[in-house]
Amino acid sequence: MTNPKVASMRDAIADLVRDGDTVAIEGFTHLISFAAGHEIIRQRKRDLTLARLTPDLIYDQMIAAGVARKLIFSWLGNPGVGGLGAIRRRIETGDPAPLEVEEYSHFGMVGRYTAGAANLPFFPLRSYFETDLPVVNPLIREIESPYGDGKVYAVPPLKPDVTIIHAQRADAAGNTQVWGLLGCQKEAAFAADRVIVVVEELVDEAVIRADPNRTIIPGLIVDAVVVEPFGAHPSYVQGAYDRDNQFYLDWDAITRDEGSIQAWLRDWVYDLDGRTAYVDKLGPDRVASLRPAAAAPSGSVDYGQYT
Amino acid sequence: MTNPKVASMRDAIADLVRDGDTVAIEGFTHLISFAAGHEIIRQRKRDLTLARLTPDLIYDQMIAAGVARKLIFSWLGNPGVGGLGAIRRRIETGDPAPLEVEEYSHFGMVGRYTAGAANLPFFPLRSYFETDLPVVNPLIREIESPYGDGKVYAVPPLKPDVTIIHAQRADAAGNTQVWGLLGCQKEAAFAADRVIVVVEELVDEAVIRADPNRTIIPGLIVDAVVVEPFGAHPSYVQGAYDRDNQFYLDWDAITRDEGSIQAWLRDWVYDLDGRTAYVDKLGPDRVASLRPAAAAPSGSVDYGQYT
Amino acid sequence: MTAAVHGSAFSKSEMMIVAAARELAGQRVCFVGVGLPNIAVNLAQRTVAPDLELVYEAGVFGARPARLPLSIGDPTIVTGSTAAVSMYELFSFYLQGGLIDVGFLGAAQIDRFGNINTTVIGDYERPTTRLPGSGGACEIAINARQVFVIMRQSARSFVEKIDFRTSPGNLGGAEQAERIRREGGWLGRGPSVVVTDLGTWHFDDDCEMRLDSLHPGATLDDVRATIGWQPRIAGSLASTAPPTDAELRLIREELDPGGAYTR
Amino acid sequence: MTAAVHGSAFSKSEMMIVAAARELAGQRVCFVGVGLPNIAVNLAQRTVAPDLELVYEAGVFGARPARLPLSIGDPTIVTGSTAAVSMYELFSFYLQGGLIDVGFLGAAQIDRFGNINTTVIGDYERPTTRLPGSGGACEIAINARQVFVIMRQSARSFVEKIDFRTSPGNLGGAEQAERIRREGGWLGRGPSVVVTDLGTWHFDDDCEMRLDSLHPGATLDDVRATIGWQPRIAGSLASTAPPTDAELRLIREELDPGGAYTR
Repeated sequence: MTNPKVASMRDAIADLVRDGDTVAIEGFTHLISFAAGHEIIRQRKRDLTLARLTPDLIYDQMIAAGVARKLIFSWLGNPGVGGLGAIRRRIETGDPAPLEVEEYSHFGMVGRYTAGAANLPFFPLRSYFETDLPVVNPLIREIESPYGDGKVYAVPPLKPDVTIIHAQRADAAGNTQVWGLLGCQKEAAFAADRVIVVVEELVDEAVIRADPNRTIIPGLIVDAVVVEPFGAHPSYVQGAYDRDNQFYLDWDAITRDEGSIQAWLRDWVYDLDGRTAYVDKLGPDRVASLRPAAAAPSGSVDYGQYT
Repeated sequence: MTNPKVASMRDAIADLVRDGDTVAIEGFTHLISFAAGHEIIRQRKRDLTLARLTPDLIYDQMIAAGVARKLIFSWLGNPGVGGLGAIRRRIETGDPAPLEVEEYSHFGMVGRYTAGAANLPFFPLRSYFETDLPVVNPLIREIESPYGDGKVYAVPPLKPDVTIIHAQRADAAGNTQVWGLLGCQKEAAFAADRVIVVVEELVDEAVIRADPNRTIIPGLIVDAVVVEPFGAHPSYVQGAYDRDNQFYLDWDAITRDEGSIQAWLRDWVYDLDGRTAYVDKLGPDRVASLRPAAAAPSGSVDYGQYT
Repeated sequence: MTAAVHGSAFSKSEMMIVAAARELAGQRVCFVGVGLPNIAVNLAQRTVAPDLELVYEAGVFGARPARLPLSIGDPTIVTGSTAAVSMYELFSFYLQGGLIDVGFLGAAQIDRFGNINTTVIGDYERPTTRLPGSGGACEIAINARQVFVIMRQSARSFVEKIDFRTSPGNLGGAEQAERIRREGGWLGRGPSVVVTDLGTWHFDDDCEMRLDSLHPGATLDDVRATIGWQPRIAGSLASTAPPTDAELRLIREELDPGGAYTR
Repeated sequence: MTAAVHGSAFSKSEMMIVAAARELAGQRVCFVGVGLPNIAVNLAQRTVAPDLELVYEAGVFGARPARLPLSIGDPTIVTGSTAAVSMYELFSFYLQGGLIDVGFLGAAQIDRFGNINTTVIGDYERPTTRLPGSGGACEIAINARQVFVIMRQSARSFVEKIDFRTSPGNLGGAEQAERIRREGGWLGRGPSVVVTDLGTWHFDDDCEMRLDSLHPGATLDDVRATIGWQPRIAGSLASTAPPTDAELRLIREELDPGGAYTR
């Protein structure tokens, strides 16, 4: 391709994420770009609106670091473990500053990205009936079916300024392939004005074109491709490394105390210059312990040459 | 699985397609189940409502055979070649009987299946503005955004009684995988009350589970799995055989005359007892000529064993 | 919570998980929530419901996890599953489309009609405790054919009035719930089972919770002391059969060897 | 149609295809329709627009067909493409989402403002001629950033009033079209090019079609004889450069060796 998009994480975040932006780092448990979140912290971006179904540890860290003024989400927790202390304190006590929240359900968030990606003024769904969610969030609105068969609810489009996703592989043009959990990365990327794709591996265009059904995002909408192996840790990459459940358990203690979070951020974010240093600090044993026990190959299918 | 679904085409059509049903044989150019359509003709089903984006040769044949009273569609033609004579005569002259039509655009049809699959009362889309389509089809209706930013159009859900699709492979439980063009088979299947999957190859469950991202339809919604190699001819199956373009060109002459269509139906449908006889009649040379020139393997990806 | 005991003895959490798993006998497709529901459905798949298809909101149908996943997005739920799909597809076609027989939910607060709060304790704008929120719970409550709830009982969780309605249960009772479900075209018929550390509850014809079975070791006094309303007790109150050795072995050796859920 | 001629001579259809392909210079993403648009965009990709990304409504992005596909769902458009996606995704995110620079349409009837009929000739309920209908055309016309039309000119096709409006063009002219597009939030700015077998038309400020270039061998009399209104002719009417040998070779040897489109 004529316009190479391959960039360092530092350059990609510096060029594409601006103070005040609405940023979505998406990936449901799988493929969460902690590397991008940490670079946003290091570059001390400010006043961001952070959107994500599950804020997870990455937004707890970013919000503790003071990058955000607002959170748009649907499930706030450390899955299977407990809470997110930095975010909870901001909400419960306004300490150190109030955090504006805009809250949906999972399907509502997926619908918001979908409407954003499809340039629709709303997304209809059968949810929210008889709940308090539309009471506290007036953007969740009833809509009457034009066929006289009742009402459903609508959510408005969400169009992030920047969507950041992690993937197994992309080519230099940004054509991106993912396997395993797909979450709503596709919708969040198509909805965004700018897209950063972070990958485990940069591959030749021919690898992508060999299996076009595996492509979830076309290079057409991608602004930067960042090659950052292990960039999703402590989240995981199907086939490459496991979720670091121990880190999720450890975070439960760290997040309970503002001081311990800030110490963690200093040790693992501010004092490191990037993901390579982070992986070094993690150490080869920890990294090795997260590799899958064995391969589980998909097998190959035949598209056929038609000439 | 406890309930084997593997059936002959004859039994599947006899058991699952009833006179008066709304039937969708879906597949956009790719994977059109001509074998199922021919069996419906042979069993002399009547008063069907046939739904399909592109009625194509298969519905021209079925409508010539008198199985249908109504057609729901978005593009009526022999792609790249010409018209569909049997359908056109029914519409233009009402001969031999009037054919009721309900007409959308492609996206409108996709939206109808999507709303059916998602149990939504309508699907919103940015189409139909300033066209005559809503004038002639009052089911295409305006809907006001609840956010005060204007109107879009809506189409109503389409829930076929039976959806029939062709696929490269499925297991005995009906878990179905497709590669190449995906069309709107997924939406049409999820929208349907009953689903028949016709496959080139029945595979072990382990083949499906090795690549779960390739699955487009879960066995959960499948009522019958019919193994019918070459069952999509003259349509095609990516990687297995080519579109028989010569047949599409030949049809242009056949369809111009009611007598020649009926003769064709006699020779290729009524006088044959199933797809094996059809393939035999086609002959090994014709079949061989449609095989891809060479393989084009997708390559394998690794999901990893996590134990 | 009691400390875990030895031999064929068992903890209250283990009893709760076993009781919940048994309720899944005969069910076909279950939507799995994070935490206790996760271990209960995995136990059911290994015992009373071998054909149970597990649907994870992360986008997996037909999961056969080789280990108990800590989160509902663990890689072990994907490898070897029948289908891995986008969340759009999962919520649209599987859940909203009506294919889920049982949606399994946890709760921070529940009322006598099975309405659930997982959002906040206290005022929404400045809560005493900010809870996780809905996630997929409110759409599960509306669209799954029936809802099972699993949660520990306490005076703070079984309350006369929940602070926030995250997921609708039987609303204000049978008449209202049935009318609204009918008029709204809901596919779900709402909560049908609540399993706690003390007993198993179902719902009466008027849609109020009724204690049908008391777990071994629990008393009606325990039940009354951990509930914010006058509980309805079945005339033919049963005693829950204690966990079998096989059930305990599965929990302790396969599903939760670290005791994260069963301490 | 003229019979094909030899040497560096060419048919009217070949000229039309070449002129349409050249209009794609500088364009990035093109939505390919069946028939003549298909061959024109494939020629453009091999000549003036090597980076042109072909989007087929069948669900393919970044196609590099090894042969000219007869239908827009041919297997050759899939093998080696960048992405093969569902039609839902293609129409929702690529087209309606605003990623298509040029939508390429054919037409049975067109009026002076570029409004298009591909549905019926005559009355809708009992038409003289039943045409294919919209397919994706009406959403392409509304959502593609601009629309190119390729069609042969005749008194039956270039008409004062189309029998059915399948795809909106510039409606009743600039004022109305701009107001409706603005108020409706349309992403597209409507038709910008019409290439026929006689010449190349663009649209004036008032959104009426204007003949800017006459193909070799065609006369203004031919143009006037094949149009149902008083056509607007550019003051600086150009002569379309004839097809180059390279263009003709590509059409005849690679794209349409059977002459299906270029007879």
